[in-house]
Amino acid sequence: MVFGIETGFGYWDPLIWVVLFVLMFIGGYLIAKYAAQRATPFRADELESEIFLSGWGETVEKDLRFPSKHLYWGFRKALESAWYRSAVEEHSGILTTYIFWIVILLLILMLLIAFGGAM
Amino acid sequence: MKMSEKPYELSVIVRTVARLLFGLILIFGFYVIVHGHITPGGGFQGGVVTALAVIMLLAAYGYEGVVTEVREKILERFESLGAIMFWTLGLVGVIATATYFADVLYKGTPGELISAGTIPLMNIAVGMKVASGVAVLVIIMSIGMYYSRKYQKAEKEGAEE
Amino acid sequence: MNIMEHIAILVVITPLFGAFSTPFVSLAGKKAADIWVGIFSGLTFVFSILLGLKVLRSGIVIYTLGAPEPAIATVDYNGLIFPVRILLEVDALSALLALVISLIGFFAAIYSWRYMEHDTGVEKFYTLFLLLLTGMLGIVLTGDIFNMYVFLEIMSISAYALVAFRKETFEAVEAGIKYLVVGSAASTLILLAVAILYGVYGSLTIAQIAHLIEVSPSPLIWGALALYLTGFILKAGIVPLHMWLIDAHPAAPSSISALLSGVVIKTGAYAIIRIFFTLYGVEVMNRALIGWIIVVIAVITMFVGGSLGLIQQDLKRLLAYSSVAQMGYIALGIGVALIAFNTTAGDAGLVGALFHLLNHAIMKGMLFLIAGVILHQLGTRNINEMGGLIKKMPITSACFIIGGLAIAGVPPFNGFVSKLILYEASAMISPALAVIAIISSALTLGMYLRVIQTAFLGRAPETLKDIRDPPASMLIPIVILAILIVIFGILPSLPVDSIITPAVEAVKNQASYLSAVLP
Amino acid sequence: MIEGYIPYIFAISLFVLGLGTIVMKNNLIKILIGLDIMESAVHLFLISLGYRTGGTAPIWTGITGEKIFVLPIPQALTLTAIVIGLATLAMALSITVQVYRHYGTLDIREIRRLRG
Repeated sequence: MVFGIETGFGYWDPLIWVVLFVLMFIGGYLIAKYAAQRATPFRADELESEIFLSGWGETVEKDLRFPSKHLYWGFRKALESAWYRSAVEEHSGILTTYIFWIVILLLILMLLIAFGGAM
Repeated sequence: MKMSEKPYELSVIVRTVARLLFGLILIFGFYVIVHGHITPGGGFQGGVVTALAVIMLLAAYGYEGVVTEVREKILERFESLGAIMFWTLGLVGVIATATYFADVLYKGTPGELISAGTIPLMNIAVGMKVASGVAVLVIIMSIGMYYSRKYQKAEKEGAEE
Repeated sequence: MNIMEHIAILVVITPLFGAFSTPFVSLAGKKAADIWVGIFSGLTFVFSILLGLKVLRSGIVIYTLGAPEPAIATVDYNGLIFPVRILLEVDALSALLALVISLIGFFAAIYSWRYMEHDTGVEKFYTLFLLLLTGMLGIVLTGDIFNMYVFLEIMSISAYALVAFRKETFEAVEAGIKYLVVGSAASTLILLAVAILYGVYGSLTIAQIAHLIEVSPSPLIWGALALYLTGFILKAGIVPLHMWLIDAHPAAPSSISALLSGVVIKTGAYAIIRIFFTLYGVEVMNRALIGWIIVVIAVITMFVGGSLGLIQQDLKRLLAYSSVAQMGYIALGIGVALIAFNTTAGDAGLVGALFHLLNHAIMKGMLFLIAGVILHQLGTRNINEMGGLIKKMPITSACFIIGGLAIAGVPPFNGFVSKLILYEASAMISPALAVIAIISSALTLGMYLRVIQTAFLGRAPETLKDIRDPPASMLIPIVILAILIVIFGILPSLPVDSIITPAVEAVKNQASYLSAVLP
Repeated sequence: MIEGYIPYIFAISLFVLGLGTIVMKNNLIKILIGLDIMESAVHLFLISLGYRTGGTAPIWTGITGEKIFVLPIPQALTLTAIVIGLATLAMALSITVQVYRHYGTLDIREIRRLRG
């Protein structure tokens, strides 16, 4: 049974990837286990359990969750005004816009292909 | 003049003429369907003419007047039956060891009514489908009118109270 | 009656008969209609497999309707013989598409059994469903441009009706009318292109027109190409004509969404491939120009789909944007194959495009089915209202995570393999293309990670207490598709060598497509 | 020889007219009329492709001797396209009824709850 596949100029073998992934997973798990054994146990109700943020004691709610809408926050913030606002506005829900784009694309393709399509 | 009891109906002249013409239009539609292979026309055109008979009744009597006489459920069955007939006539060609849609039945002399193999049968199937399909279509669309009339009536009564 | 002899037409007429017999069968109750539709979509799937085997074994299959031969001798032109009859011409590409369509169609039919149990008018739903299948199978199997248009309209009209099926909701109605108006505008453009080609060459058979274009290319055909391309770009949901897709795919019932996103838009991609490589042929056209047009559109498509999908709150809308992005990948492969035809890059582009087409059909079909499960069990599509689903419905959640990671191109799933092939093919043309493709893939990963993190991991809200995995008839199609994703990921050479490579050979070998019909 | 081109000129004008209608009008019914005009333009184009001067309808009439028929294939194509156009139009009008029921208007500038 052949697992690999030629990809143009490369070669991809999922089996090696899976084996490596499993090996590294096991390795990482063992290291974590070992470290947990060696480390000094965590003592609650002491100074160390309090969280300091830049020197300030911070009160944090119990179930701290990373809200998923913050994923790719930087990307979205960077493109907020340049791209997202106009793109969302463009999908206006007005039928005329949709048809307008058909006409625009048709004209562009007509100009490009009708005058440059032939070899 | 007092308003009619049935506001969806047209005048008595229109209704009478529609009743009279109903059979004639049906017969003309059937004629166009059956002669589809030797004259201009065929299943689709004849089917539409046949459906026009129902549409005319709809115009004259309104949805409420027609829906008691013409059952759209039965027409829907007829539509499916027409499609199945067409499909089966195609399959006749396969069974006779030719290909799908092959014209394997008795060909006859060109220009006569009983000729051209399966083609007139297919015309009848298509006519059945189109006639019932178009009729159902218009009946179902007129349900919208029926409801809007009902809402208007309800609104008017609500306003009077 | 030898079944293998008539296998090509059986693939098309089996769902057609199922469609029109369902109203009668449903008189015996909904259960009977369910079984009936299951039987007919299953039969279609079996026939597609048989057709594929026949094509792989004995080359292109020609099936003429109503006569033994497609060609007829003319009286006017001194007995010159040329094909005039309606025919089906099935090469490996068509067989591949037919296989994908009937596979997803079969699973969607089984899924619909329980999914549509609360809806009224299920027999009409099933009729339209099977007509949709008929239309798609007809498009990919026919060898005649006007029939392609007819089947396209059968498919489109059923799709309009199915999108607007839940007419009690404003969403379905609004999406339906928008889809209908833009879809029929595109269909009219396609019909105009067919009419122009018929006017120039007096024929409708693809092989005959291709032959005549090779012999005497007329300037009018380039206008027809532009019309064709606009029409099918819309049908394929490629930017800038993607907006109907974003509205329509979420509005349809989920089994139809799976079919629409999984395979209906793929027929547009199929038609584009068929028109470029077979109908026009790469020799007569300015490959560099047209290829770059497609590539530019593809790059824009990938970015738009990926970036706008990132900000969606509605699960099905997010999946629709992801479909747009993935159609961009397929278009990228086609464009690369046009620019670098018959080189390593071009071949890799075609392999990538077709493999991604297959993979995306499986992945997006499964993801939409899962979105339907969530809608069915939870009654919501808003991602923010979900949470902790992996504890409540473990099998469904595992399948979604597999599908989401696969579509984002995470190894070792199948999406990674096809995307890798496309990256390398496009990098051979221009490294910038590969960079944009990888960025877009990262955006896709972002949107799926968001869904996985919010909806499946984390804590369940109080409102979602008694949520369970769906009934078996909804779960089994999902699980089988998930298993296919893993198998195609671990063993990519299995599908590539057995079905993708013959399809690529068929696309490249225009001469054999022509010589199969022409006397 | 401008006479031979008159049907094509008409067809193209109709097509552009229909396209203009669906781009510029805001009423849903008018947009559907525009679509139908576009379709009719293509039908006219197809029919005029098969026309031969002095030709009669391509049916078997039993009259012997030299006769010119117009080309039957474009007529068959047009008929099929008309049937498809009818189906599309019927579907469109049915959905339009539903749109009116939900939105109370046919102005497409107000039928825009799906966006973004």
